[in-house]
Amino acid sequence: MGGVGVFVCHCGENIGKSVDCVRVAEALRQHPGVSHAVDYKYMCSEPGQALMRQAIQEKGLDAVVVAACSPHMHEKTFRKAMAAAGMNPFLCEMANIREHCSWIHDDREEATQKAIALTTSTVERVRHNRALETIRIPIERRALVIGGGVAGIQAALDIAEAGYEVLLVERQPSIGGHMSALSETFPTLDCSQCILTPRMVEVAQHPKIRLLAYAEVEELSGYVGNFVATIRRKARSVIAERCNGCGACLERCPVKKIPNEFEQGMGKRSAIYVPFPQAVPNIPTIDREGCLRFKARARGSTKEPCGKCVEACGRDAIDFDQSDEIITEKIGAVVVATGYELYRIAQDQPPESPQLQGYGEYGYGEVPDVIDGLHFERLASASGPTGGKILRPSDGREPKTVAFLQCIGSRDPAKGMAYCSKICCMYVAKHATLYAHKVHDGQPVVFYMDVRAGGKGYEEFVRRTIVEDRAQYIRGRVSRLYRAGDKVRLHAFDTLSAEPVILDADMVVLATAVRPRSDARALAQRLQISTDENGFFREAHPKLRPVETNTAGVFLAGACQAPRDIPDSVAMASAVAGKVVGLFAKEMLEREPIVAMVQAQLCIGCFNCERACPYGAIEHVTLDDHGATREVARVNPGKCMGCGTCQAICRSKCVELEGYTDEQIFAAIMGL
Amino acid sequence: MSQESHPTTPEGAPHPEPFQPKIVAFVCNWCTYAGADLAGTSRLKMAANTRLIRLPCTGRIDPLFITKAFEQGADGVIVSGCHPADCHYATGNLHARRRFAVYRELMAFLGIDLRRLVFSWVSASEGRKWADLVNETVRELNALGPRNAYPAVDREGDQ
Amino acid sequence: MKEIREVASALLSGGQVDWVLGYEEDAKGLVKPAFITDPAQAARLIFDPRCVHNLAVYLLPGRRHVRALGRGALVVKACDARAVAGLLREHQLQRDELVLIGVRCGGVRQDPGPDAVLNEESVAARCALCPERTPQRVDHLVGPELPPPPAGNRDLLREIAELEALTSEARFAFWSKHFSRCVRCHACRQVCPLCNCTRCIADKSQPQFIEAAPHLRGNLAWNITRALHLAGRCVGCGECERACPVDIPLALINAKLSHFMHERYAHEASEDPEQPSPIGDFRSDDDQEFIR
Amino acid sequence: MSEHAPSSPEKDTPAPLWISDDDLRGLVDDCLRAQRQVIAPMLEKGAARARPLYAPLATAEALRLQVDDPLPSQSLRRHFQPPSQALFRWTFEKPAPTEDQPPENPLGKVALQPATPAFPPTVILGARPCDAAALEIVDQVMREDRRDESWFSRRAATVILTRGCTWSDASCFCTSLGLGPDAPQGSDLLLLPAQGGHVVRVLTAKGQAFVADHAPRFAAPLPDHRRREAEAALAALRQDLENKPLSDAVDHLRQGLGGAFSAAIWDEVALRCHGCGVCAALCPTCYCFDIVEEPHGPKEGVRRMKWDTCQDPIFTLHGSGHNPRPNQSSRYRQRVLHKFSVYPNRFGQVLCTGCGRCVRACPAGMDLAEILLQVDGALDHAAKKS
Amino acid sequence: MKRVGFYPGCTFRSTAKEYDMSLLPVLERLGIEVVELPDWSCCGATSAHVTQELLSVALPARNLAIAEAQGFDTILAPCAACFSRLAVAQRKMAERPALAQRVQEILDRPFGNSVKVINITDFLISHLTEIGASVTTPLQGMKLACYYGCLLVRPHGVAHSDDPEVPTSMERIVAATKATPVKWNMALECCGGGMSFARTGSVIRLGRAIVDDARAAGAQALVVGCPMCHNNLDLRQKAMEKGRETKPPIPILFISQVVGLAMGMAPKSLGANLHFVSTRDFMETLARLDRALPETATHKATNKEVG
Repeated sequence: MGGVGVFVCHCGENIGKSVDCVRVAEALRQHPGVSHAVDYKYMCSEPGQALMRQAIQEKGLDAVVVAACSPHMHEKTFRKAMAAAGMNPFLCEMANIREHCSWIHDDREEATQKAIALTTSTVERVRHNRALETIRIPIERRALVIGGGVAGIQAALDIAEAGYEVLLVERQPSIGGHMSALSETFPTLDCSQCILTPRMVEVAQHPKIRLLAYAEVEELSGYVGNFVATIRRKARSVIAERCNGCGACLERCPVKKIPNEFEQGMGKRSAIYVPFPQAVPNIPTIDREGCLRFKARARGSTKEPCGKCVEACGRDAIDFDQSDEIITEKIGAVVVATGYELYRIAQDQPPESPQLQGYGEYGYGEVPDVIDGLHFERLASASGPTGGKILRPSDGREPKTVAFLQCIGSRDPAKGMAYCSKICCMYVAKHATLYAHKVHDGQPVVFYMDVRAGGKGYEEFVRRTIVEDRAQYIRGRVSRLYRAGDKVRLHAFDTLSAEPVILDADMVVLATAVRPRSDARALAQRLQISTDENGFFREAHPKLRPVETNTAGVFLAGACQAPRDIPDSVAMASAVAGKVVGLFAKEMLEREPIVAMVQAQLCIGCFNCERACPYGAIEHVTLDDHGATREVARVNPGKCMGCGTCQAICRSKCVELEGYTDEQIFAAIMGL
Repeated sequence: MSQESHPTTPEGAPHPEPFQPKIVAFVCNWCTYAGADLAGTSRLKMAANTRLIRLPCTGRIDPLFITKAFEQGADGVIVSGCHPADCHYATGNLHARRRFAVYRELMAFLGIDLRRLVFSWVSASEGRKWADLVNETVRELNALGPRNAYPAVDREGDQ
Repeated sequence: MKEIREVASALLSGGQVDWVLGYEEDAKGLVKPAFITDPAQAARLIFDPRCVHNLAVYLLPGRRHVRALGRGALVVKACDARAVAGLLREHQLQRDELVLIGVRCGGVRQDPGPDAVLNEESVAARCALCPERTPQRVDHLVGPELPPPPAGNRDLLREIAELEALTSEARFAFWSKHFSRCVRCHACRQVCPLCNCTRCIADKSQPQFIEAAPHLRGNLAWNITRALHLAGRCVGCGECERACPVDIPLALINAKLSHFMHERYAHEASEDPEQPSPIGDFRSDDDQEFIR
Repeated sequence: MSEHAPSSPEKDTPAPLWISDDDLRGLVDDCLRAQRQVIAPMLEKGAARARPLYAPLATAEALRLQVDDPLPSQSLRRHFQPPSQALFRWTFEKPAPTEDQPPENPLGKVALQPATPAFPPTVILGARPCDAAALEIVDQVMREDRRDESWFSRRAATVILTRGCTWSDASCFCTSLGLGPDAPQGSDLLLLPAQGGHVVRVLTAKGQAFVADHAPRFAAPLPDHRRREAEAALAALRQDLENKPLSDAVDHLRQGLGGAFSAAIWDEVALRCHGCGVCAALCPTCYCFDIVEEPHGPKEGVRRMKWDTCQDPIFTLHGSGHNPRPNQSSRYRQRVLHKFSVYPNRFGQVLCTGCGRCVRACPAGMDLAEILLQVDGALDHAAKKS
Repeated sequence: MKRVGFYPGCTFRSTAKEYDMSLLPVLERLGIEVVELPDWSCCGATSAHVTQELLSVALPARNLAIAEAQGFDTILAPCAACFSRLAVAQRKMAERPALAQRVQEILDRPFGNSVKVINITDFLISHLTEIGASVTTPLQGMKLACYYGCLLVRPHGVAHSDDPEVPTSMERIVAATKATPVKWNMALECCGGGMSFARTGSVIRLGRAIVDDARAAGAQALVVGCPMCHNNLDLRQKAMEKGRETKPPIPILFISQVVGLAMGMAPKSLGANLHFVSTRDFMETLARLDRALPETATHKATNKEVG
């Protein structure tokens, strides 16, 4: 008998509390074209969907409207149910009477009237929906992984293991990310280098992985399955093929005093350098600001000074005239694993995040012997500048009392970061333990608010730090610290014994907040993904699609999406690999048929649509019109992402975006 | 900020029945619709006069939709989408910006009161801004009164 | 005048074109478009202030009976040449299949007759806004250098300013009065060289974008759409206002929008077909004052 | 009220009367006070061009009595067949389905409410003879098979006081259609303009009744020399409007449909025509209309009648996309032959009153008089041959 | 002459007499005419806001209303405590209409809460150039420790525009007098405030930490902007030495006294002789300084100074 079926959901109490669902169903039953209108407690539940299937079969409905939550939540669920009932899924639309109605209005009468209007509008819209078939387009089975930290490495290996090509792009001269700079890792205290280096070597040697270190992604165009990535491989001034990593050039380089970024500036390195011994690829890079010859060239002088490294190199691998190389690759899926940065307590914060404040209370970072977590990691690391001994940066003496301060920036809206950085409680406990092991008469003192040790084996680890390693945990924040003589005096308050605390410590380690990379927003715009209010990349849905983004084919792994420790980052990387492999496993990619279509007869060939299309999806084809041939527009369904700008620009409206045709929108307006 | 009682029109003559401005909002799916969802999940209370119509992008919003909304008796129209550089389709909102600037200029020249036509950028994380925008627009339209300047002319008779 | 005839007959007898479209005067002194196919007929061609028609409209693809005549030559004033550029910009014809005979212009009358006198009473209001009176990109340039036209007593920009000084209710009343008279004969569309749609959306009924019946609501939607479709493209030739049977002052709307396009996006309707029309284009620093 | 009887000069016409200009303005006041709408030529402020328009008068002062007033730019058609006219409003109704009895048709039933147009009793004062005559010509087709109630109820409610024509220009050719500056067809009263007033000829019973209603206004004696003066002026104007070749061309076309249809002349004539339909919009005798559905929401809408023109390409566009009149030459031929050949053969009168509006207003300069001569010339050989 | 409303507060002509004796001539030299609020009353200080909030707001509100009636848009409250009371009351009334309404009823005089209150550091900073210009006897090289206490920097947002954690406004004023502000750690530590009599032991302990740190930093004097801080550090300094071998005393100067000295005013006229901790040694070093400098200053001042 046909007609539209309307299903009004109570969503438990969420809708039912302020919208009279029975009355909404009744009103819609009166609406012309509606042959079936019922309300049910949980439409998205199995019985709810069964209700829908049964009504479709029994009454032979033409189309269905589900008045419930936001389409962003369950549009896919109900369209799958429609398909299961043998109907074209695109004949189902949702009316959002929860987020846009029941949750934001108290007055029951107003909310019910609005729910009726929204549902009527959607019914009128669905009557003009057309049955659409999903689009199938070929997939380029190659993944681009941006960021060579532990997450990027894990994702690259998992995808490569599944037999697909991976292009791993890392901005630094070597992969490894922050993990390669750590000493031991919680909760097992195994040496970070020992568990990471094999994985780094595996990446370098994996036949399916092409490693592009010291390179950046400049541009990404196209769409899922058919991206084109433009990568700038920065010039190392060393020819990779010839260099065997012998390191002779490093010794002979006369410039020795450049602060090594990898060592947080505590160690020194030469102008031609390898960041750390286990670097992969183990190929040196010439730092153009530090190298005497490059500095001379920069001053415009034609004398070519120094050149010691050239002499030292037995394989003639140094090339001062090497220039950046632009590589373009076809890509099917993109994994963003760009990691995190630590918040700095300095007075001027990075321009990209003006909302952040520094820590005047701690002297804005000018007080000597006050360092952050990564500094301590380098002190504790055997390959670090102090060979693993804990020595104060100011005078190199071994500190007898070290204060560890938790939540510096994190959980502090006044400083612009309301979120918890999740990993600091554990690495502070680890730091306290390492310090206790390395300085037998050292006294670690930890100032904390709450210890958050929820992972597997985490709580036991912290308990051991307190019980066996003499760590004194004081629950209270440090209100001020300043240089007093050769000590750092801390003013705090112990909230458990309700007494002020004044402690003179030899060294202070701040557990500063985990921040997104300062240029994350620029990368987001290049990849057409968005960032959340704190600057981390925004996932498609926090609970249902945590590793995907709103741009199909672009996935997120590791701390670039939110503060995350190594176990979670690796797990997330494997999850992303699962998604990418799942995408590549399909022989054709299925895409929502929300694409534009041109009615060739009516097109006058002005090609204004071609100028408007951000995806270059408009093609020129010739049309035989009463004997005379002329050029008209055609939309390439693979390239069209369904933005609809062409239809709004077209004066004679002869290009129609399926799913958002003018008929549908006008009907929706009329139905309001 | 629940919606206060309906003020009388500036001339002081109370409306026959309490005047409820009808507002049609054309919003883009990726930013403002998600922002309105966020306002929902955060239970931000707002006036119930606004009905949203979801479109893929502000680039898709055709001035004819706005004209048709006014024809169907809308007292006010809100058009909102992603901030520049945030558009999911890169340039949709930039095209829309220029198109609406011209449309606004024309409508003003023809005598439509521009306070009835509100344009805005609301991102997916600005639930609060959406709630404020809706409440602010309802307050303005309450003061302006029903849309009688655009006559529902001859619904029955001719001329 | 004489040069046009010479060029026309040369083109026709030389076989470069099959027809020449220019202006001729009829028995009553009214000037009208004239299709000349035989060189001997070239003597009918004239050019004086009564040649107000924008002949570019005959190049529209929809005019199949004109296209059926083969290759043609067109006598064009500067405003007509800008209209031809509008068509080239949207690929409606190829420049090489057309010969343009440009005529230096000294301003034209509002109406094509009955006499050729050009004074502040008879001069067309649009000529005051003309950016360039000599056609630039034409194959032949004829006619003497003429002084600029007298300032007409109807000043479009002043009328626009007066309208903008009114309250929005008063402006709406002004336009409602005029639009209520519109009978939707669509003459403004048929005479416009840039209204080049195969099927105009005013004729589309599924969905009925624009209500077809000529009552105020439908007429308002029609005039809004027509104005928007010409924003940044209109060359200001004034044919729509001249054709309107019920004398709606359409030139005010066109002049207002081209003034806005010039003001806001520094756009000037020009003879260069490469210069993109502003709608469908954008700059990152476009003004967005009006967006909250 | 018997429907409007065509006026015929043979009946014993009552004696002519006289009305002074002041009495005429007084007459306007009387009508306005009697709630009778008075339509007369008026100037629309702010229009693109200062051309008079038949429009309702608000006060007597607005009455224009100038002698050299040009012909109003639009005809009287708008007041008898409005450009847009609602026929009925439709609404969907769906009875609430009781549980046991499911609704048979999900769309529900459609209910119609016919529109109830209201037209006040009207006096048209100062109509031109060519406009008044046109109404009478169009009456014939409005009576044919489906009687147009809206048209005739408006005609019945209107009294037409035509004013002898004192202005003409090169485009006028009413004399070739059997009319003239003092043609009586279609009028109830004919006012011949004279010094200080008008000679009034009563032509129909309705005219007679109108004079009776306002007897004092017409009581003044008719100064004989004024009457001779008026008639002489009109006769002189009729004389210099004579256009014998055009009158012959009209007669030829009336009989010789023959070769006109397939003559090649149309392609050449219609080259410059834009197909804009301005001629039809202004023509007093064009009456074509279109029906459109206008939805106002999912449950309601209005069906309307609107003006249409054979010059618009989609006038004859078939659903299949085929168009029997695909180009402008066929459409222009249709306009001329329907007026000068098809209509006269069916209703005995040429569907044109020679007012010249189409010639004056055509943006492309199509001159109907010239074209008729051109076609007649081309046909002459054809007619003689067949 | 710029006119500024002036709220002296109770200590101005009693325990902090030298603040009055130094501030008024300095303001006069800067071309500022101060107009004392007629019939001003107590600002409530610490006792009011300990007992009842309404009292702690109504008392300062009365003074604000008087200032408003006089037509002042800003008033200067040199004592940090008075400033804090007035500023906090104004902020509370601005943010809580109900409270403002209640206070309005109590005052029963017109009150629009429109007057802006400014403290001594913000005020002097806004005239920094004039101070620099009017320095005739620069305190060349004298090492001074700037002590803010609490009420000049807190509560955040209400106090003044300087960085609440690392304030620099006093240092900039002192530098303008060519003295050298020392780097020390106790600029914001508590001096014991109103507990001077109730918990004298604590006041002495806290004061000792402050003075010792200043001394360790090499300060020859400690600069304050609040009579209460001056009281706790000056009056109690002798008691701080009890039970340990006495350390050289450090005089406690008001910021206005420092500026006055730099303007060449005689120490006695600035009330330098009324301190508990003698300022004689400081003034002698300063004087010696002066004798050495002026001759050299006059001859070579133009090029060396300016260079």
